Amino acid sequence: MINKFVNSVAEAMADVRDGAVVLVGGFGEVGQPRALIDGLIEHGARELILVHNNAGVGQFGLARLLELGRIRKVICSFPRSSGSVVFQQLYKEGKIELELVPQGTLAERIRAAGAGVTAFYTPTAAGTKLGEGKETRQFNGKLCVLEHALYGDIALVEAWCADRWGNLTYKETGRNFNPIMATAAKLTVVQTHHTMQLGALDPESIITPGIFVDRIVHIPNGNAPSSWST
Amino acid sequence: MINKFVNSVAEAMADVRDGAVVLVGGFGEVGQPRALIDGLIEHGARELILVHNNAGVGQFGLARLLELGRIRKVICSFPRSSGSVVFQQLYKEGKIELELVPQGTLAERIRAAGAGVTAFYTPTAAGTKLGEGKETRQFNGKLCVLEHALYGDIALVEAWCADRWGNLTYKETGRNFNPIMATAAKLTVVQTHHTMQLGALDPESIITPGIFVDRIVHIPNGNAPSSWST
Amino acid sequence: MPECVSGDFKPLSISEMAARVATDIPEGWYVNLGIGIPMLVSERLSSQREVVFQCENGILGMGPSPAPDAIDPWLINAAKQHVTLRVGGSFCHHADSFAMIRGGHLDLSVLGAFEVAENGDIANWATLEKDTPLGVGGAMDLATGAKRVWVVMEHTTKDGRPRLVRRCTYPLTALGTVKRIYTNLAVLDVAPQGFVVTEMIPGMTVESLQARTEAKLFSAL
Amino acid sequence: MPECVSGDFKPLSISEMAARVATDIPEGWYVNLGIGIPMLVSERLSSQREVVFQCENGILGMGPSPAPDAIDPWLINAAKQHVTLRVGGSFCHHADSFAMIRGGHLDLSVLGAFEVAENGDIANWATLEKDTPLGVGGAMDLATGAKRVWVVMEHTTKDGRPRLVRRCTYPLTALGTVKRIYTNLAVLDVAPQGFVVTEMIPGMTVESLQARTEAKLFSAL
Repeated sequence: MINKFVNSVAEAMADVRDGAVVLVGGFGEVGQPRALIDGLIEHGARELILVHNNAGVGQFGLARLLELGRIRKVICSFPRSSGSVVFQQLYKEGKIELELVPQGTLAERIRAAGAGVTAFYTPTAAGTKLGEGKETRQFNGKLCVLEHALYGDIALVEAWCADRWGNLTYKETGRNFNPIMATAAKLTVVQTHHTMQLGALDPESIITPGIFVDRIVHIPNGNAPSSWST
Repeated sequence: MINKFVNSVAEAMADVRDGAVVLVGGFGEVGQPRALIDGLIEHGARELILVHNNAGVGQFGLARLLELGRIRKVICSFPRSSGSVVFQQLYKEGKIELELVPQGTLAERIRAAGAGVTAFYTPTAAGTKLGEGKETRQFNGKLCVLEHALYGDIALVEAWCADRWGNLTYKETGRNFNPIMATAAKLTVVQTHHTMQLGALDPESIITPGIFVDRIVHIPNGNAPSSWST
Repeated sequence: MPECVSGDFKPLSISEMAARVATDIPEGWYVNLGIGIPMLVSERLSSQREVVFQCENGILGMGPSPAPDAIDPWLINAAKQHVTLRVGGSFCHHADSFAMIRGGHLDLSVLGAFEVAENGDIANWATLEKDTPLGVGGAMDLATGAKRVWVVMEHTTKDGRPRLVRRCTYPLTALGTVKRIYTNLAVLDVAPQGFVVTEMIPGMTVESLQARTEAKLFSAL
Repeated sequence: MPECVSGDFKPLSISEMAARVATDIPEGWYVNLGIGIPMLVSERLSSQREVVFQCENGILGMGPSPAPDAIDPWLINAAKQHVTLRVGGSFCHHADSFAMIRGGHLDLSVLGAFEVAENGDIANWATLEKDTPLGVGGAMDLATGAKRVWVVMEHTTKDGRPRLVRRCTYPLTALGTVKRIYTNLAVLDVAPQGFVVTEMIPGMTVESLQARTEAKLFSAL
């Protein structure tokens, strides 16, 4: 019987290696796998490369991981959020590397990694500072840059509902980067608010099919975005 | 008020131009927009380029369009289906052009057209006859070919359920190429089995959001795949 | 919001600028509103008029802000503000959302900007400050991918420097994509010859507007 | 199915070949079965054992054939046969389906073939006939993208020509991707040195197998 549920965050986060590329879902606080991020803090892995839309807020979660000096490089689209003080300090001190990627290119690079596309041409950033140093090419008169697939070693995903095969649904804007990150890593670890019996999720409405999921921890009603801001 | 429903197939198929690239959904008989294909036959446009997984079966639908000499070129993955007699005859007589594309590359090229990816590298077909003449390049030691986005002038899509904004769901394997083709054409025309009030479709389960849809014809319970084989 | 009322004209407030943009958006358009003044546009459109707002974090059909007692913590826009979903709206993941943006499916992207050049170049993501990590978000995708890009911004900076320029001095967001600009003083189209004034606030003259504009103005009035 | 019983051994039937493949598939694998003999594999696996079959036309979790009075016309596999959906199964569109295949998410792709070469090359999509339009379907994606490619095929052609060859003569489907071959006579791994025999049917000898094989055989027995 396939059963991807594990009993603890620690079990879910086993095998993360130093230097791993870690894809972390979420946009703002919504859909961020907070318990798994805390598990990563507990775990102790270092020299991580973090792929996430932002670069941590406040001093908890990803910001805490940054503060502990565990992240070597951040690949993101928007590290300037208000409250992103830890990252900004590290950046000013030259203690962290930043790869800034347009948000759509970031999403597409992650999807490409999951879909067997090794690289692609797209017009976003062509002719701009973020296109500098990249190969360019005209297609139908449109200048495009060559972008490479962005592969993860591990993806941390927050789902709304999961079954034991790893079929997932998400809640509203909690979907964001989670489904594409689930496809792009060697190991995909999920925290889910709810669980369902196999077969209870509508086969037409499963957003992440189980093939992309390795481990699931049930964090009942945990980390609703509303509980964060307080 | 946005209302994308039109009253007839003829109205839906207006503005198809000679030489148009026509994307037609369906895999086998399932999810094929038969009424729209019949509408295309009625319409009279010529010199069409047909993008579809197969090349028509029997003497109806796409096969009829071929038989009438209205298609200049077929872009597909599998034109050899049993019963694909019209295409095979035209092909032997040198009366039709064939661009054979691996099925996954076909799907990805169509998706790319809808997603602002002008071209991409992928390993499928590298080193084979279907990779001949294509640019190749190594990524992480893997030989890849450069594939180009495949844009449609018009997409013919079969949905299970539609609302007036053009939000669509599909039924089971009737989904297939339909959602990606809906994103890849200048004009996307849908035939739907069922209609729903706006708001009745679950926002988490809409497969094609209305932004990709231009016109919808309601063909109630029309063309269920079971009715074809007879 | 300080309004620099100078003699014979009264610049539009940001709310009035947003309202002015709103009047030009026809029913049925799919529109993304950038962070800042653009986001005010949705409030200035009657919900009777069906304009479908897209948020890059996976909403098609964003509705107005919720009542304070009806906040859904899972439902935020790209500025991370709580919003609602309109009847007919739907959710999608980030790659599908940016497929809408990058694939040319948006009828309109409304953006704020630091500068717009007479060739349609836009600079709206990076200042020239040192030491601060830059953030680009979805700005380049939105400025590159939509069918039309309109900019809404103050005509000049707070210290009076023109924002409508011959060539952008700030780092570019996208090249040659801006089609129209709504400022607190005027509406201008970006045409092959450069900026064409199509509308001015009461009391404004082309000469006075030119004095506040680095690039050469053409008038369609 | 004519079985060429020759003296001291009895080649496997296609059904037995499929059963042999099935015994090697562990619970929990995600597997795509190619058209032909591979598709028989699913019937030879107990449904108690959770192996998840993928169909490239958008099914993850294909179940067995339906009873004749329970056919769902909307539910077909890649060979366009009526199938069922297993509890836990789901549907997706073609690009997402091929993302599973091409993105390296399938544990196994089982394919039929005309020829397999000792370097792991596979030829299974095109004969050398003229005048017939070629059809490739998902063959190249499946032979290229899966974590493992196994081939199941008769050891020789009907007229006795070897299918395990030094170099393929038919047009290639993919280069160097086949890891294991199940024939009606033996099981062979594709190793750096070439074909390694790991199992033979009763009565078969390595010498006799070599006589039916163009490429050099190594034995692990």
